[in-house]
Amino acid sequence: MNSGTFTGLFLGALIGTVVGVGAYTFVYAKGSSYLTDNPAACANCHIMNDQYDGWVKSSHRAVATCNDCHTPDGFFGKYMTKMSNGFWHSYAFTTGDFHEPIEIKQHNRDITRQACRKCHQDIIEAIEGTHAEESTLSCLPCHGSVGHLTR
Amino acid sequence: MNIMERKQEARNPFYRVVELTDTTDSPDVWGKNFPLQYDGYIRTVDQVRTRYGGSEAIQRTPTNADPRSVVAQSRLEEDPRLKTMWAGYAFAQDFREERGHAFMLDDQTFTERQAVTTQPGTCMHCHASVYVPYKKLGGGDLIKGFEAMNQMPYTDARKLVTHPVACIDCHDPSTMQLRVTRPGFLEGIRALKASQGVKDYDVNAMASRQEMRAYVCGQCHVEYYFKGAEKRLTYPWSKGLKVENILEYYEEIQFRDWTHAETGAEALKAQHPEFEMWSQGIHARSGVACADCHMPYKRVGALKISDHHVRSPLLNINNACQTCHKWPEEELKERVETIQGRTFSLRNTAMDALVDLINDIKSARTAGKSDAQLAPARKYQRKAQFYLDFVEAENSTGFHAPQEATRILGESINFSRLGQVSLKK
Amino acid sequence: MNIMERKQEARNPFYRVVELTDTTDSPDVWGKNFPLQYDGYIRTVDQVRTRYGGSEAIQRTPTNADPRSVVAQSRLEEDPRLKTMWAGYAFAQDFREERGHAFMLDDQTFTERQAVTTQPGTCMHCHASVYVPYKKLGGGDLIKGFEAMNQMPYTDARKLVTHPVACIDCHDPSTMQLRVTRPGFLEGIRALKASQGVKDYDVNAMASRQEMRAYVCGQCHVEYYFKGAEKRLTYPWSKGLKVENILEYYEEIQFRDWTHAETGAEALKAQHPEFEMWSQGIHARSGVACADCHMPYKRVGALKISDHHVRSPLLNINNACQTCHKWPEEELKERVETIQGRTFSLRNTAMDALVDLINDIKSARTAGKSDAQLAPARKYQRKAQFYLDFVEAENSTGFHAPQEATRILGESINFSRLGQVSLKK
Ligand code: HEC
Ligand code: HEC
Ligand code: HEC
Ligand code: HEC
Ligand code: HEC
Ligand code: HEC
Ligand code: HEC
Ligand code: HEC
Ligand code: HEC
Ligand code: HEC
Ligand code: HEC
Ligand code: HEC
Ligand code: HEC
Ligand code: HEC
Ligand SMILES: [Ca+2]
Ligand SMILES: [Ca+2]
Repeated sequence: MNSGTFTGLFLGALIGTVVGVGAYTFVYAKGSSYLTDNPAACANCHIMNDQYDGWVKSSHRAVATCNDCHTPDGFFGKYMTKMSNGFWHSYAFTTGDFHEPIEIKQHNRDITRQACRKCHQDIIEAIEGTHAEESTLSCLPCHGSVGHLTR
Repeated sequence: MNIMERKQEARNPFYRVVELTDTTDSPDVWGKNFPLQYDGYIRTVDQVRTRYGGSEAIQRTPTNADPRSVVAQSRLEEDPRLKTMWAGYAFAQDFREERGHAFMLDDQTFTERQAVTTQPGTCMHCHASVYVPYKKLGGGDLIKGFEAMNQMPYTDARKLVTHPVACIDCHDPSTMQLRVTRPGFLEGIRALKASQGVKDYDVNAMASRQEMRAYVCGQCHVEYYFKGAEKRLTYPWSKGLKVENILEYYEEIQFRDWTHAETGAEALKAQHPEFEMWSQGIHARSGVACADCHMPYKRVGALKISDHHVRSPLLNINNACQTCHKWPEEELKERVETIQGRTFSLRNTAMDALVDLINDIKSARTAGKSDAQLAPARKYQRKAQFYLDFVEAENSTGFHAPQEATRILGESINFSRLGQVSLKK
Repeated sequence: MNIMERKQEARNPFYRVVELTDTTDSPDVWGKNFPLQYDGYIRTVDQVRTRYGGSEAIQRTPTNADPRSVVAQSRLEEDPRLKTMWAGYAFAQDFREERGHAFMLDDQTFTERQAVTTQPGTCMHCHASVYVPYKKLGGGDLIKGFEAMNQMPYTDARKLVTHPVACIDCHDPSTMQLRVTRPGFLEGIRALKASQGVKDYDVNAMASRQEMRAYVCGQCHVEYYFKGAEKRLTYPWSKGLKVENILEYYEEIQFRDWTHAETGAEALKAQHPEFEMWSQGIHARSGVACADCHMPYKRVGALKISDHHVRSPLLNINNACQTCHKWPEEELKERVETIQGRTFSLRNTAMDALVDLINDIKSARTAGKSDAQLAPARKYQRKAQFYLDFVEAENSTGFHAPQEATRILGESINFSRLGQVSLKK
């Protein structure tokens, strides 16, 4: 947590000075929550409550946390994603300037699409068969609500 | 606004600055306790046009008879066939696109329809905040007051009301919970439930919260008629809500709204059956209420409140639709317009068919055919007119129940053309 | 089965026990590599009836002319009006409810329609595994083989095929990925895309995987006609997929399927436009393909596979619908039947209208009216017939595009009744 807050502060300050919203934002708005894996932390932002409440009721509550589905594999990718989301979402939250209901951006949607495969490679082996990366199925049309029944 | 305030909000939904009683009818007083809802409420004066809905602000020079400086566009000018369809009825005189709640009282008071007929006080039921006036008039008894006002001339009744629909018409001042205050709906829904085997249905005691989110709108957005000499406002639901059920109801009591000026047919006018049509659609079936789309939750800081700016959801797609449909706004708009486009094109086919029938009856009449000979054609006109009007007068241009709307239009076309055939026999 | 085995299965979903080449047409050989899919595939012999779909197994005593001991129920017996509608055309002789893929070759070979007309080899395109035979016949060239078989008499072509639609008709044997093997679709979709400004569309190179999950079905579940003396199988899509576009196409080339025996009208028969109708519906718009509902994934041990038992989704609601719609099975079934019920009732109104028109033209004819006098009525019959048939022949009873289906029926009713009126002039 501490190291998280620190890195958060550091990143926040860095970009903060550039866009004019200080590290204050990141810390106060608990953007550092992005750096933990505890779903409750995500809900530090009331704006994440719908997803959190949905997740608690979902089939995945016992098996997958937010970050399992919303960050890519590997330490580096994982923390870069957390930081950029952490900062930009804190920024958006503070300025209140974002589309509601929250729309997942393509970049994050792709991360989530891939996340399913981290755990379900086996069961989809047959249906994915020999398909090349670009023609793999998206699970979301049929299972988009497994994480949290938001829609 | 800074982060401090955002966090504050979450804890303080509202401050009770004034006491609200069952006789507090001015919305601005309620607004002191609920400024956010009030802000939305007063914005129903906005006029924005969508492809088939919303409304357009048309400037006019006020007169003594009609002091309004802005009205909505005339539907009669947009489609003159409506005049033929309603020939001899007040609607052929003046019929405009409906607009926001703020205008309901003025639009009713000053429509030219008032000039060509004398209306009863019954009209007030759906165009004014009548809850307090009804109770006053009834000496504390809502129904008595309702019955009394129904039998007054419109102009006298008009003097007893001041506000368009207001907070007290939908809310219990002590709990803020929704409640139905309109006798027309209280009795209409009871008759409907009885037909489904539910005895003595009391909507305020027995309806679920989600149902209430549609019922408060069903107080007014329904087909209706004035029953008997007492001009009692009645919703023709005792056989069901489908167009077939309602026509059967009117046939049984041999009701007619007017006699068609050009054909002599005893005709029926359908009026804004939004509640009836919605109830046939997939959204109603899925438990989606009027308020979900027309008063969606909107976030104000950390609070979620119901948007009291009641209007076309197409002007508010993100809150109205995207909570359930994760399609882009443009795509959702196109989906609606595709549905409305199909409805509108078949509605035009049906309109032409009806106008053809009316013209044929007219010429058959001038050619000296007897009433006996014209009887079948007139019966067909009556049916075709009611079915077509049931979709035409329904204000979603088919969206509330897409397939049902086109099914009804298909039957209407059949009636009109059969009427023409019957004359050629 | 224990966890060990499960894990086994998961790691190699299938064992390549045999080599599959581009000439391996027997499904049982493919089945050795893919037993799970094969098991589903062979179950298409099941006959179960749903409210409006599926099929019923009717026993019959085999004859030399028709050795089938089981057929599907006769649609002509279910609704004799169809005989009037198609009078003078082979369909008035024998028309049955369609059933599973396993029967496609026999049902085509032994339908009584074959007895009353001599059909070309073109028919084979959609009732047999023709990929290998086409290539053989064309000396390696699919299109050449297609053209050659089109011009053979049916009986000769029949000798060149052995299987109903098989694995190789939808799959590339080396990668198992989907591919379109049918010239009719290859050319049809190219014409359609061209009309949308996309040049030289090559479906196998340019379609997305999700599109392919519908296109492989669109190879056969479409409206079609035989073009010119070469009897080239053609999908009339160059103006679009809506009924208006397709009728316009046929009007332009002045095509007719047959001349109506009782009225002399030059009529058009619509055939199973599932692909066209689906493309007008909300599911297509939402990217939901045929395979999503008719071949949903099913779980087998530690794997999920596509259910190759292609059938009515109402016999498999849990896999076909419930991943996307969290409603109970009963509720989903009722939603479908509500849609189908509306379609069916308006279809009956449209059917009566058409039969009335046919009878009126008949009597006008016997009353000695000239062809010139009958011309307008016959034109209306042609249109009304095609529009009605476009919904009647579409096998989802409106589900694939509910509002579009009733819109089309509404227009059909208009044409039929206008035809009657035109005679009375
Ligand atoms: C600082 C407050 C805050 C916290 C804490 C927070 N979020 Fe968010 N989140 C937001 C806001 C605001 C948005 C909307 C951003 C936008 O749409 O531009 C958002 C959007 C998102 C999105 C979708 C939008 C996109 O950019 O694709 C995802 C996914 C998401 N958050 C996941 C998470 C996860 C996982 C956590 C916890 C690890 C979390 N959030 C914690 C405020 C927060
Ligand atoms: C961290 C690992 C993990 C991730 C990431 C994950 N899952 Fe799962 N998922 C599981 C486990 C474990 C189960 C079994 C849970 C149970 O049986 O209750 C499961 C169950 C399921 C089920 C069956 C239960 C249901 O809800 O129907 C589906 C479908 C599913 N996952 C789809 C997905 C999709 C789609 C994604 C990506 C958006 C995803 N999963 C991401 C681990 C994961
Ligand atoms: C076209 C719809 C569709 C798509 C796309 C899809 N699935 Fe499924 N999935 C299903 C259906 C239907 C079932 C239920 C199979 C059964 O229970 O027989 C299922 C079952 C599952 C299960 C097992 C659930 C259980 O009961 O344990 C998992 C896990 C799963 N899917 C994950 C995925 C993943 C990961 C993807 C993306 C690669 C995916 N699915 C794509 C329709 C789909
Ligand atoms: C099992 C996988 C999974 C888990 C666990 C999960 N999500 Fe999601 N999340 C998804 C999917 C799938 C989407 C939808 C992507 C799309 O619509 O294309 C999504 C979308 C979102 C969005 C964008 C808005 C929306 O609802 O579509 C937010 C915000 C979000 N998730 C936050 C969270 C938070 C916070 C948590 C933890 C409390 C969480 N998610 C847990 C899979 C998951
Ligand atoms: C699923 C969403 C949804 C529900 C539920 C719904 N509506 Fe609508 N309504 C719409 C849409 C979309 C339109 C079309 C608006 C337009 O054309 O601009 C519409 C149009 C209307 C209009 C005309 C509005 C205008 O701008 O002219 C009225 C009045 C109306 N609805 C009342 C109701 C009532 C009363 C109910 C409940 C009995 C209801 N609606 C339920 C979505 C909905
Ligand atoms: C007391 C009667 C009454 C009640 C209750 C009522 N309405 Fe209305 N509504 C009207 C009248 C009258 C108009 C037309 C006003 C005019 O044109 O001057 C109207 C107009 C509308 C319009 C059209 C706005 C436009 O721009 O065209 C919508 C949408 C609407 N109402 C929705 C609702 C919904 C949703 C509810 C319930 C939450 C509701 N109404 C409750 C009487 C009522
Ligand atoms: C059962 C409720 C109800 C009653 C009773 C009622 N109205 Fe309305 N009225 C509405 C609703 C809802 C609208 C908005 C929808 C529409 O215009 O179709 C409306 C719209 C109107 C409008 C604006 C649109 C137009 O038609 O030009 C006028 C004017 C009007 N009513 C006049 C009257 C008069 C006069 C009476 C009495 C004879 C009356 N109303 C009785 C519910 C009612
Ligand atoms: C035409 C009906 C109607 C009128 C008029 C109306 N409301 Fe509401 N109001 C609703 C509906 C519907 C809800 C949602 C209630 C629910 O979900 O239980 C609501 C909810 C509320 C709530 C609860 C918090 C929220 O926003 O959901 C408050 C407070 C409120 N209204 C205040 C007012 C005030 C103040 C006025 C007058 C200025 C007013 N209302 C006029 C229909 C109405
Ligand atoms: C509270 C949830 C909810 C809201 C709000 C909502 N819908 Fe829906 N909508 C549904 C459900 C549920 C269905 C039925 C299909 C299903 O079960 O997924 C549906 C179906 C539809 C369909 C397909 C039905 C058809 O006739 O083609 C369209 C289009 C649609 N909605 C558009 C809208 C639009 C536009 C709005 C906003 C004006 C809206 N919806 C608001 C839940 C909702
Ligand atoms: C969203 C689900 C869905 C999609 C997508 C879909 N269908 Fe259907 N289909 C149905 C349903 C439901 C029925 C009605 C079955 C019944 O009446 O028993 C049906 C009926 C049929 C029938 C008749 C089946 C019978 O039992 O008689 C055929 C053939 C058919 N569809 C082919 C197709 C083709 C080809 C496509 C794609 C071009 C397609 N369907 C897309 C759901 C779907
Ligand atoms: C080679 C042509 C061809 C292809 C490709 C094809 N079908 Fe068929 N299909 C037919 C024929 C022919 C029948 C009728 C068989 C009979 O009645 O003997 C049929 C029947 C059906 C039925 C009706 C089953 C019943 O019980 O009534 C369904 C459903 C169906 N097909 C769906 C599909 C789907 C989904 C696809 C793609 C995944 C597909 N078809 C691909 C030719 C084809
Ligand atoms: C473009 C593809 C296609 C062509 C070409 C085609 N069919 Fe079919 N046929 C189908 C499909 C799809 C079905 C199942 C749907 C239906 O029956 O409506 C079917 C069903 C049938 C059936 C069973 C139902 C019935 O009508 O009794 C018979 C028999 C049949 N076809 C005979 C023929 C004959 C004979 C020809 C040639 C003149 C022919 N087919 C050409 C696609 C085709
Ligand atoms: C009418 C078309 C059609 C026929 C015939 C057909 N398949 Fe398929 N098959 C499909 C579709 C559609 C898919 C899903 C492919 C995708 O999602 O990319 C599929 C998928 C598969 C897969 C991939 C794994 C899976 O289950 O999704 C295998 C293996 C397969 N089929 C084997 C066979 C075999 C073996 C046969 C013959 C016994 C056969 N298929 C006949 C349409 C067909
Ligand atoms: C892969 C996802 C998916 C599958 C599988 C699917 N649907 Fe849908 N369905 C949708 C979407 C998306 C809509 C459009 C409404 C929306 O956007 O939520 C819809 C809309 C509907 C509607 C409302 C449209 C109308 O015309 O009233 C019905 C009813 C429906 N589906 C029934 C079914 C049935 C029955 C099945 C199975 C045979 C099925 N669906 C399979 C995704 C799906
Ligand atoms: Ca309006
Ligand atoms: Ca069938």
